[in-house]
Amino acid sequence: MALRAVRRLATAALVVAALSVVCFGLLDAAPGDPAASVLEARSGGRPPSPAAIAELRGEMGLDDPPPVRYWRWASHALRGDLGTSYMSGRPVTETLGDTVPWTLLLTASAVLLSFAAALAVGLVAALTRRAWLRRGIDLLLFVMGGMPGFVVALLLLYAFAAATHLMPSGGVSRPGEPVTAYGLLAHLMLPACALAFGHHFGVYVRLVENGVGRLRDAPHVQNARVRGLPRRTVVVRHLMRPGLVPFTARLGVGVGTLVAGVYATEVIFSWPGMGREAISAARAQDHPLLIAIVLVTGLIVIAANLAAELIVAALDPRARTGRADAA
Amino acid sequence: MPPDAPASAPARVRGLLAVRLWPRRPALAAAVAVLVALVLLAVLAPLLTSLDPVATDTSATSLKPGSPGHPLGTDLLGRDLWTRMLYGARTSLLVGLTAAAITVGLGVLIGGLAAIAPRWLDGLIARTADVLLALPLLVIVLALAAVAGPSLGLVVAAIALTSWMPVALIVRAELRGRRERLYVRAAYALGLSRWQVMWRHLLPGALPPVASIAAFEVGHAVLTESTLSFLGLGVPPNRPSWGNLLTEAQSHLLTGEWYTVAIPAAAVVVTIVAVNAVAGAVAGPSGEGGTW
Amino acid sequence: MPGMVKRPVMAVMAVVLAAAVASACGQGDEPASGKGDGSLTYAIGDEPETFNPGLQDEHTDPVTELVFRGLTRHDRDNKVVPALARSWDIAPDGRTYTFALRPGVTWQDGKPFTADDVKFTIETVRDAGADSPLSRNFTMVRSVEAPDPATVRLRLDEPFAPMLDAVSMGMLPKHLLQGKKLTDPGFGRRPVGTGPFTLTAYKHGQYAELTAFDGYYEGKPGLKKVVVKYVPDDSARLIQLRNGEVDAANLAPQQAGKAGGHRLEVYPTADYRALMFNMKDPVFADRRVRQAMNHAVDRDAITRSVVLGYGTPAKGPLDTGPYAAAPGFAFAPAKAASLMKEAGYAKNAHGSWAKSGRTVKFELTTFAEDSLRVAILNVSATQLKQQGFDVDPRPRPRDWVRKHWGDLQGMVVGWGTPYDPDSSVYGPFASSQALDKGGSNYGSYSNPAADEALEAGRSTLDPAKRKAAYTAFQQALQDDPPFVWISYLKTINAVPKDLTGPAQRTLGHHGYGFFWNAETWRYN
Amino acid sequence: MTSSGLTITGLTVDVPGRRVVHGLDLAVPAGRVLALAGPSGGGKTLTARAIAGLHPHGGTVLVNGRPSVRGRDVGYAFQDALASLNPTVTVRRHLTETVKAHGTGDPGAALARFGLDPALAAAHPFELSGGQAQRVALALATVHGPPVLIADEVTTALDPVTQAAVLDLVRAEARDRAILLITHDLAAAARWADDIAVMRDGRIVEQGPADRILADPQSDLARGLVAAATAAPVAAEAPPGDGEAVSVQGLRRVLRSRRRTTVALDGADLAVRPGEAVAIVGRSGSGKSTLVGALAALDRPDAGTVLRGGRDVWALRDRDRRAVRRRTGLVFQDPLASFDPRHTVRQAIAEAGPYDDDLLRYVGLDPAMAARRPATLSGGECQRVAIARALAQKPDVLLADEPTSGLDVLTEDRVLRLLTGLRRDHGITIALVTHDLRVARRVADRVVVLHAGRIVEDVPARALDDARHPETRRLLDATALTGKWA
Repeated sequence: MALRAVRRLATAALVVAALSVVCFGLLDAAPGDPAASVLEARSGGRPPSPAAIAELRGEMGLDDPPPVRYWRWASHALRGDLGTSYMSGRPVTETLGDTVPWTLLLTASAVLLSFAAALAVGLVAALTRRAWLRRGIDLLLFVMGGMPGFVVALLLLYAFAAATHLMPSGGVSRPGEPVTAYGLLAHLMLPACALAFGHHFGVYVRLVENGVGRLRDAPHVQNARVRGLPRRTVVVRHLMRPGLVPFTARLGVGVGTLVAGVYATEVIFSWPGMGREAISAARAQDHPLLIAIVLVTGLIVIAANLAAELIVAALDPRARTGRADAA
Repeated sequence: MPPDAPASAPARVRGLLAVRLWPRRPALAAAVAVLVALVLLAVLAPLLTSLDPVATDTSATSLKPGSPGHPLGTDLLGRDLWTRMLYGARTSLLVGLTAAAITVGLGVLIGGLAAIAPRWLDGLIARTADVLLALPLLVIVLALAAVAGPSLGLVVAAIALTSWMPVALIVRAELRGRRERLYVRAAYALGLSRWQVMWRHLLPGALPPVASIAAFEVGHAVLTESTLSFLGLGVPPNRPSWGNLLTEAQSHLLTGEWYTVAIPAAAVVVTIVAVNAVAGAVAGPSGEGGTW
Repeated sequence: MPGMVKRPVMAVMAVVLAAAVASACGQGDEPASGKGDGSLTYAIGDEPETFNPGLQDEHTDPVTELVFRGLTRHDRDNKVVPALARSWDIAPDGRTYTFALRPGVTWQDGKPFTADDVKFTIETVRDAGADSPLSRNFTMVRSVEAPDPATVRLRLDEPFAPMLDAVSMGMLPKHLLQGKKLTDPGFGRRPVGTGPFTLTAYKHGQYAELTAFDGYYEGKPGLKKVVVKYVPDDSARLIQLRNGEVDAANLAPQQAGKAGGHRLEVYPTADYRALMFNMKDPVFADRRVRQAMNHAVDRDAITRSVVLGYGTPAKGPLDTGPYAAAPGFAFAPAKAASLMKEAGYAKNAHGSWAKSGRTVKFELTTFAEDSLRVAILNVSATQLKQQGFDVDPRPRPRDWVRKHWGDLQGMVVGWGTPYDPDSSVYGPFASSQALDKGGSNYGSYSNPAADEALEAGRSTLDPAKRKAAYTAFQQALQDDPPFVWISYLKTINAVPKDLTGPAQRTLGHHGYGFFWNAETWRYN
Repeated sequence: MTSSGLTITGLTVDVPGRRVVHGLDLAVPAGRVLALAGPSGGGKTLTARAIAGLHPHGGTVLVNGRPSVRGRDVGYAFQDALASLNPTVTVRRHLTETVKAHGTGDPGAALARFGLDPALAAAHPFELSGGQAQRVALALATVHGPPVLIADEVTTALDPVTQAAVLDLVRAEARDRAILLITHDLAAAARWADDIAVMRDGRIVEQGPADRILADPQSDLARGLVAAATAAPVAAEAPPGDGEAVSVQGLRRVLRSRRRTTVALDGADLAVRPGEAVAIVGRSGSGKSTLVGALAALDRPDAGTVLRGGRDVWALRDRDRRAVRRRTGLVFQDPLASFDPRHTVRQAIAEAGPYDDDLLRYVGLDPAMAARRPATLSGGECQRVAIARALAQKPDVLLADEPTSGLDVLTEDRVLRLLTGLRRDHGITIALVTHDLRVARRVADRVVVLHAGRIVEDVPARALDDARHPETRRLLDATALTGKWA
């Protein structure tokens, strides 16, 4: 077990390293000159002179060959220095410190909301004998499955903020006022829902529904019933525990999907997270910031995958021994 | 095999493609009809409207749906929404279908390779796909799009590059799963060659799930196109696509022109729902409902 | 079996519901605005990368405008009036400026404001080169002298008429920036100036909170707090305004009627939109073609439709200022046709003007992110097509455009300034500022008559001579139009009904300048 | 009617659309074992499930004179023991939760009663062998001391030695409770039950003491079952030819999975003459199926040679080896799984050789079935299609891997008769793998016993009773009809 954990962590580290190389390479291969972008942005869009570009390139160290630059970046990164943003000139770590917690908060809330709701709806769908209820859920999931995240976001925005003034439409608090738990919950509600109930929601419901539904008449569940166990035990231990393994195994990927959806959501709800930062960084060719954000996202997803693996291992001993069929 | 196999036969039969379609047939028929209609509308767009999708008309701005000559109304600049929706369908469906085709082709190729590759290569491919699946490649695509400028080809490539993984993993799992099946062993025992077994037993068996995921991928591609366009990094801005229409109209949500948002949004949702319905029917009951 | 599931499911549902209800209630009873505490929350779309006035152009964003003051400033007619400089004296040859500084001015951190700060500011910006867009205003400054803490003297190599405008740039605190680069990000985010409001909190991507500066040299402002909230999305701004999340907001034209119980402050701006042509492209070589296109565009229709009347048809680049003299072009298809025929064109089978088989074919582009420019692009392209010009409307991403200035054929551009005309006409129209010379004359427009007038306008301080020069300049552009002029924009801001103080003035780019007299604003 | 034990009157069971069990009356007094025997699809399992309370039913089910309470009164051991255990929970958890639910019982003692090490309680179900799983399932069904135990085909998947051991333990449980043994194997019923009820189409056809039914069956069904269980060996009609149709020498094969390696074959030698029928007998895990794979030239051995017609098949070119495979018919234990689910019967057969209606007729099937898919056929029909497919190959060797283990006795009889007929009509060499010596006797001229990857016994079928090797003796004992539990 310990060995496995070490191996998983080593793999994760390797993945992060590989990811950084890929990002670096891709951005490097992209046409366009960050130095020119920076100068243009500083001069209000005026094309900069070649001399100024050359000077800035030298300053930014862009003229070294890519491996040298990568090594420089990586060795700094290992010491916790992710460089400075081309655009704002701030240390990337500072920007991350400002934005990542918000993204984590939003993503975590959406993950909880999405998975809790998927669990609830999936269980109802799997266990109910009422055809209308199941059909209703089917229909709901079908329609939801066709909704791009930003359409959901706009709908929520319209329904709860614009039309009814029930909830705040954006940001994390009223500007200038301290962030309170209460106010934060209010501001979190819409973006978290928008993120949680996108087109992928149905997949999780289906995972629960199929995982549990498949086991509803499984021999071991019948055995549990025929032994006269309390309903609670039958459902929780014998139906849900093994039935939720496929769902749990996908949590990691699910978190990844949600994180990918965070960009549009943050833009629509003015959420001060790294997604918005990423889009502006991408547009401005702010490579240090962009790479850092991609890596942080990768870390989140890898952490989520590890967590999911741990949960699966806790739920299903087969996973602990590395049997592939557990997933 | 249970001793009372005949009794359980009906349940098994449902797993088979043809029979499985029965229970949902009305919904499926409706979905197929919707898709066929959409494709027809897109293909026949020039016959169905005489207007130019980008031509403005300052004398006919902000007309409500149902106005004479403008069945779906016009936007703030007097562009005919019906025309724009038709041409938008062309772009969106073109992107959706091409991207899905490339995605599926790539996925089948890589997944197939993984399935027959030696263990280390297979492991490498599977791990890579797992990792890529989890990572926000979209960001990198955004960066590339920002620099290279939007183009249809880039959108298609971006979608394909970021969505082949589930296809590959499913194909790989299907092929590997099937390779272990007894009937494959039986086929080898009949003296069939690898190629024959692959062609007659492995691939056809993997077809329904692949067909299903291919359908899902079409929906996914339409969806990604609209999201990319929404972020301003998708289809070239002035080219009508549903995503672009949504993006442009987005700011009218609260002003009088709500229908300029509602109509393309509805088109996207209806298309994906129909595609998913078809995909779900093709996948059969064991299909988990595809991608993300 | 159905009963079996209820408990866990109900528990989850209960939690979700409780959270929803809690948050809904939490919002419902919040006050609709911060009027009670004398604060104003204002939503705007653009957020600058820095609040350092030395790194911005003359159109400063609200925060920079509120935090900083220059030696001079502009009044409601955009005339230069004293600010940190109490008075000034210009030598007759126009090469020496002596400013007498207002006594007793302090920085927002309590340090006294002195002539050293002015010297530091001007020298730093002058020497910043490409880092600062405003350095061009000071390249002719040979030396800055501070004979005593209350006096500053500028010595110029040559006369520079807009100098009094140029020194309206916010002054920088030497004690905070000395030894650092002008681009220092710390200062850019935590600026300290001499203006009426102090930046007390800034969350990038969220808001900037400004608190009244007690030590402001004109006395304490009427508002206790101004919060500038950055909401890039048009709809979101409107929603937040109607939702009571902000008290005031910058609105798009079509939202003007939806602002609920707010008062609209609609101000003209000096910001115009026009179609620029790349003169290196032979299609545009004949001035009659460009004149014809100017006659082919129906500016009234564009103003009516694209900005819903919140705009003024444009005649030339200086319509909103005291030098306005452009005759302008009327929408006259017949006139356009005759000009084209005169230029040797004839309608071909597709109804397009063509000469020796070549139509007036060009791509018209603009920043795809800018929906207003895209709308102008599409409407004017349609109008031009209707008059026989073979236009291909094709918006492109900002970054793409930035890398392809020289390859563009036609582009929807925006220029204009409410202040000294030189800054917004010299760059775009002087042949010395052509793109390949590193200037902002992106169309490489070259017109000796215009060049002559521009040079005359910037090198004399005599108002009458300047008026004559710019009149000649506008006539030169009329004869040989570099642009198809479209429209000046108006800016719409919704403010609380009981807020007094906002006063109409011709604003700059992006409608910046709305807060020009914010120190006098207060609630009734 | 006694008030102790299980008393069933007028039991009816419906599945959607039809009635499957029509008014069943049964009584199992405490201390006795009643075997409910009969062919597949007769309603045995549904009856058992209804009694246990897993399926709604009509009529009354009384335990010790009172209506039965689900869980408390009837212990139920499932056919597939492994599947009936929650894979995510330890054995101990299973036992203790039952004890907790009923407030009585001792997990350790329950395991011990079924001959299991109490340390096994810490194991998860998937770590158990088939026999262990079945014992755990039985311990679980009886840990809280229910007055009634239903054992539903508990030994179908087990080899005869394990089967005998498990049924002995079940029998031992009858000391203080009533036991209902569901089985399709009349031989097993006769050996381990006191009474037998023969059931078909939801009705009891015949009921009585086991000895009586075995000795003097009254109904056609009972007669058929008895005949099948006691069928005499079929003498070889054509004497085997000379030479070797197929042979293996020093065969060694190691199976590697991610977690462990198993030596499945460890120097096995076997030669089969043309026209001969050899039965390869052994317990689970003895390497039988691996040997079939080697004989079929499908799996390359780690050491040793596989000869067909004197040629080493693994020295052949790929194409020639495929030709060898084409001349080798292969019939699997799970016939359904051996067909591509998308293919019809006709397509499946056509893949082996030209399709001919006569093939289906020969195996006793209606040619109309050619258009159906295997999934719609019964187990016996499926196995006959498999034989038809093998026949279509025009093989000179037919390998059959436990072809009857999933079938009820009557179906098994039909398939075995078909196999012997095949040899008679076509002179095909047969190698039959089975764990059931009775099957071996019926088909084979010669029986080889495989144990731990080696051939430990090689005797003519008629001399089987005199075999001396302990493994052979164990197999013989396990399948003995008589020799009641003691």
